Amino acid sequence: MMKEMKRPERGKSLFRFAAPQLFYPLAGALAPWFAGAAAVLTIIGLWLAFFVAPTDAQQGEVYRVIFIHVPAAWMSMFVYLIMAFWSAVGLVMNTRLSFMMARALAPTGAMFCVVALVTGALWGKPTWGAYWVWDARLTSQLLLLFLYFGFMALTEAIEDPRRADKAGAIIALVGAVNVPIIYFSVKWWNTLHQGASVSLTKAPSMAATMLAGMLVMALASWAYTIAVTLWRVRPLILERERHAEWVAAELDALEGRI
Amino acid sequence: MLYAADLACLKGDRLLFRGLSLQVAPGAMLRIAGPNGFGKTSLLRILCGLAHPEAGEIRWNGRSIASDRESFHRTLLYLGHAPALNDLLTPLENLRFACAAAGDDVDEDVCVDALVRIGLADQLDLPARVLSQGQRRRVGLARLFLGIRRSLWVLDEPFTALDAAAVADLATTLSDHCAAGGVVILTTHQDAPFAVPPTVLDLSEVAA
Amino acid sequence: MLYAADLACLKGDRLLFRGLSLQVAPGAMLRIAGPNGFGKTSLLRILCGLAHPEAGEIRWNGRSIASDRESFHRTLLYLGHAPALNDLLTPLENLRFACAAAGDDVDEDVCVDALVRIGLADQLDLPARVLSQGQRRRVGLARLFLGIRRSLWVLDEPFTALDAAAVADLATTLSDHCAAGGVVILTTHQDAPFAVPPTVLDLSEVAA
Amino acid sequence: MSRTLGPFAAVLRRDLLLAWRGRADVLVTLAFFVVVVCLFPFGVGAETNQLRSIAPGVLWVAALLATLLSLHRLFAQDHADGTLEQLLLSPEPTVLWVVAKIVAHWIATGMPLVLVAPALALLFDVEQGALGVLVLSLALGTPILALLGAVGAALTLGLRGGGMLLALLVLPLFVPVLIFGAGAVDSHLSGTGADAHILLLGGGLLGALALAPVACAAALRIAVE
Amino acid sequence: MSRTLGPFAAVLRRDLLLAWRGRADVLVTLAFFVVVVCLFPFGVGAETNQLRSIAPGVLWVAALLATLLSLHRLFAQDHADGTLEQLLLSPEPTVLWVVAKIVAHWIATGMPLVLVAPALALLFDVEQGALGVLVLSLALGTPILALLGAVGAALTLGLRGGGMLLALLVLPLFVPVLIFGAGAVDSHLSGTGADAHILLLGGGLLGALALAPVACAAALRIAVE
Amino acid sequence: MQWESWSAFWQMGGAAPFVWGSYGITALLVAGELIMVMHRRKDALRRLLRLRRARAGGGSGRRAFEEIVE
Ligand code: HEM
Ligand SMILES: Nc1ncnc2c1ncn2[C@@H]1O[C@H](COP(=O)(O)OP(=O)(O)OP(=O)(O)O)[C@@H](O)[C@H]1O
Ligand SMILES: Nc1ncnc2c1ncn2[C@@H]1O[C@H](COP(=O)(O)OP(=O)(O)OP(=O)(O)O)[C@@H](O)[C@H]1O
Ligand SMILES: [Mg+2]
Ligand SMILES: [Mg+2]
Repeated sequence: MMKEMKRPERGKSLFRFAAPQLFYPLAGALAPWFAGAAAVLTIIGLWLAFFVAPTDAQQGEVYRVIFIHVPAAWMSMFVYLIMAFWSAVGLVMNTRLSFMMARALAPTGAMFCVVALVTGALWGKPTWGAYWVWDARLTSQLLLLFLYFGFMALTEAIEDPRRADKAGAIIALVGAVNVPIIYFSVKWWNTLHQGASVSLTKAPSMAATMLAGMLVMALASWAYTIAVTLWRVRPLILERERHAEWVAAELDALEGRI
Repeated sequence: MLYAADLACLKGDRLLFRGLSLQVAPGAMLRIAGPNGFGKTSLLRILCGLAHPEAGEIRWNGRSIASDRESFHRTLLYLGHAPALNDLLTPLENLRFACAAAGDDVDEDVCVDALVRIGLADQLDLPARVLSQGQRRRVGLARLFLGIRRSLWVLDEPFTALDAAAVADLATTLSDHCAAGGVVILTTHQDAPFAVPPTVLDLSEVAA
Repeated sequence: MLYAADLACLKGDRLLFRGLSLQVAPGAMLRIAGPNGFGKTSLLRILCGLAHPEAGEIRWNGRSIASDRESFHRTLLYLGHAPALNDLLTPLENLRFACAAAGDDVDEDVCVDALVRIGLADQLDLPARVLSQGQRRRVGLARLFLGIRRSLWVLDEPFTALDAAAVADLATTLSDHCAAGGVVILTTHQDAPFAVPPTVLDLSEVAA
Repeated sequence: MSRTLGPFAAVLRRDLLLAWRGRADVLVTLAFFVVVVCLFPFGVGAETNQLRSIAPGVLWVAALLATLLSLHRLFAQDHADGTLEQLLLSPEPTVLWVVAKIVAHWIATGMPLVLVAPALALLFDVEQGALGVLVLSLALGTPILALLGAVGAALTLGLRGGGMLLALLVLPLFVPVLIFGAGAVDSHLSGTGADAHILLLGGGLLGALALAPVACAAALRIAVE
Repeated sequence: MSRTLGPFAAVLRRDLLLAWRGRADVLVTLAFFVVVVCLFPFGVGAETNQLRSIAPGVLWVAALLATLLSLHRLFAQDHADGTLEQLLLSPEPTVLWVVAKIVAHWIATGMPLVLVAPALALLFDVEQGALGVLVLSLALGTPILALLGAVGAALTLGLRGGGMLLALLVLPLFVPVLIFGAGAVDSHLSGTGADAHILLLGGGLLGALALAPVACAAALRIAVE
Repeated sequence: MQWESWSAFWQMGGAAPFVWGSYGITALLVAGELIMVMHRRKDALRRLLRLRRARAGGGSGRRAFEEIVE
């Protein structure tokens, strides 16, 4: 009775790929395609960014940072949401794979967070005259980075994988509940203390080509994230499932190649 | 009646046991034996529901303990390796708290009697911090002397640090509990003078 | 030759013992016996110089240990109730550090051999945190198996948590140490198969 | 009723007794708060106007740090000595005694901070009318900190570097509380009125009270496994 | 020679190994520092000029708190697991390995703070010329904090509420360091030149190095009894 | 084409350090992440293979990796 409950039926259910041994080869097959897509999109995006998009009337050329800055900022937030989603799925359905996905996503999310911060800082120096101001948007991005670090530090510090999974899932969910609270509180805090002396100087009407470049770069980031996550989750699956038969077969195939 | 089927326990890279099944009827005493590090403590924690087995299931009176945690824990008394003593509280306060936390309603006098009975008459209001090893152990064990009706006792090395007289006393109490229809599951490396020698489950024979 | 005269130990308002004298000659084994809480641990700590007696003095080879701490501690090996293990380090790292900290220069291979000998071959590179109770105990005891020439061994309940085979093994090692002219002072509530039964100092007879 | 409240009352009573017995602890949390606040003039310089303008912030940050530091003790002792295992084996719902522990902890560490804060504010020459708002904001805010912190404490139980890891985990969560708490005093001082801030803090308290104990109970169960 | 250095080297090596093995710990001390610094703007408001003027003070206070928090770990683990007893039974002088422990502790926790401080100073828009002085003052000051703190850690070893008691004991001792450290940066910024402050910090370091280990060793001996 | 010459392109209207710095750091971070992913993968596989060999090599026979009856 219990046994059947633990293992969902391998029928045509939606959760078919929740079985690690099915997902492992699927991930291996898909990752290169997404990586390829990411490369192609990046090239197109960079071409749009540097050779098609016009010089900005107010900011001059500095604005070209936007083509990585904004996609990175978007990604860093999306990735956290997806992480929280997988965590919730893991806690509710008790599927190991969901936890692994959450853990595989975190470093990439943190990486995008850093990219947004660094590019923002480098953009800020010439436009605002300072690498950093305590603007609401910047600050909530910084706190998001701490949330990522907290998640990663916690899951790293716990050795028992089952405990690490669940503890990470709890903190990811608590964080996700807090992200909007943090965002709005920070926004309010800032506007309370000082007017809009520093706000993002948006180009009045963003040229269509600029928008196109940004969107293409955003798509590239998506493809990149998916590819890297799939690559990262594969060895995680093997380590977790190492006592299962299919892993032994998989390792047999690898023997000699590593 | 405690029934466990097909249990497996994996720690890190090491499979401690698998396919382990056991069954303990009312009135029986089961001793989990085996050399150091063969998984006795791990097994007890799994049987209590504190840890989850890698595989297998456990039933108490026919119902899975995972699905019916509350009523299982209402009949369980587990004493682990750590004696669950707070160093700032006296033995009496510690004992009363342990009972209240477990949901038992126990009178102060009954607690005092149990502590005196177990040989802590002089230490009733010392903070637990200054007690000797054996005395600390005794405070934890005092819950067994309260006459509370919890039928399943799970004890991890209860004789550790006790002197010979205390070992004999405890062995008698355990035997009595079984005689009254209770169940005792314990581990120990020491011999103790039980009224009826316990059934032994040797993990070195089950070992994966 | 360890010689102690007229020792007294006061804990809180309880006088554990007074006027206690003892003398242990090379090649002898002394077992401090007594019920729980009679001051065995307290006595051992006083003999090691970790605690100061209320009255009395202790001499090692004729010199007061208080005035000549260094050379006394160069011949002393004390294993207390706590096994002195760091949870993050492996048994091997723990053992090597214990030796280095004590001022002994011990080869890595010798340490590995001692650990394998004591039954931790499979646990050499696990963090100590995951070891079982008995395995933790064994890491601490491994210092006795290194063949280091420290003549005075003071051991507080060394047999706790060990399985029967390990108890026998340790008992032999202790007997051998005495046979080679060393001194062993220990406490234990368990019986162990010593080659020569140790002299017993029963604190319940000395008790104040 | 009284049956189910058993563990709740037992834990509450015991934890308060422990706080009383180890009252040095409680005093010292308070002392920490006081000392941190008093350190600031040394670090920042003693100019009265500047000090007055940063006072609400400094008081709130100090209260937050003091709470944070006392948090790792919330479950650590019980974890180490095996009491936590015993509590988890209790047949009654875990959430109950988790709340009891948090309440006891707040009474022992949070409440004294709230009571002493006005005195410190006077040292920084904060206008007396704002003291009420300060106390109210702390009284609503510190329980939120305790509730959120308890989740972090449960998650990091028994880990190496636990105390610091705890800090990393919960500080981002504490930020909104800090913003509204310090903001309440500031906006009172600037004449805007602190009602909105106080309401938000109250709402936050209710939210935290509803969610945090559940997360905390789940985390504890995972931690002892 | 190498004989006497035995325990020194052994303790140093082991403690650095432990720091490495539990490197999460080290990173997290750092994270704490960063987070505390970043909290301030939320408390006191985001006005750049005000932030810039309190920046050296805030950085120094945060470094001080981070050091303080990591201190209780200095001997606690060794005390709990019996290693301290074994070390005290070592025939070699206690002072030796006490210094080794403090050095290892500073390398693992103090040094990262020193290295990361300039980056944080940039967040507060501190003038780039002052960064060197900031680093120098921290590099001289944090070892003093570690040395003084070690005495406090030894004195409060195993006491209930140890962490907080420790804070209370050592914070008054830390104040002069804080004053000279933050003062160095401030006086550089105001054009007075930081030499006098730096010299005083250097002298303090030598003094602490000479006295603190002895006091610490004595305190440890008392603590285990 | 926006640029009068390649040097104008590289100068980015005087904002070269900021623009190229941004792109450069991003490229470094991405490359670092990819290297780390590959590295982790190699590590994990090596570890698994080593453990498997250890089991194949006999040993105490009490080591894990016999599959568990699920
Ligand atoms: C460290 C500094 C910075 C950080 C952390 C940062 C963060 C962010 C974030 C999180 C977003 C996405 C927000 C959203 O979609 O709602 C964003 C978008 C944006 N940022 Fe930044 N930013 C920084 C500096 C700058 C600077 C200096 C500029 C230009 C002067 C800038 C211009 C923009 C623009 C134009 C957008 C897109 C606006 C939109 O989608 O509405 N950012 N940034
Ligand atoms: N992460 C891990 N990797 C490998 N082995 C592990 C890991 N964690 C625990 N173990 C092993 O699992 C076993 C746990 O045993 P447990 O504590 O249940 O033993 P026990 O039978 O109670 O022993 P004792 O008699 O010493 O109390 C130990 O052998 C330990 O070395
Ligand atoms: N402050 C105090 N007031 C009264 N009694 C105290 C105080 N501190 C310690 N004691 C008593 O001193 C004794 C210490 O004994 P010690 O630990 O040496 O015993 P032991 O013989 O080693 O016992 P065990 O066999 O249990 O290990 C205990 O009986 C303890 O209750
Ligand atoms: Mg055990
Ligand atoms: Mg003893």
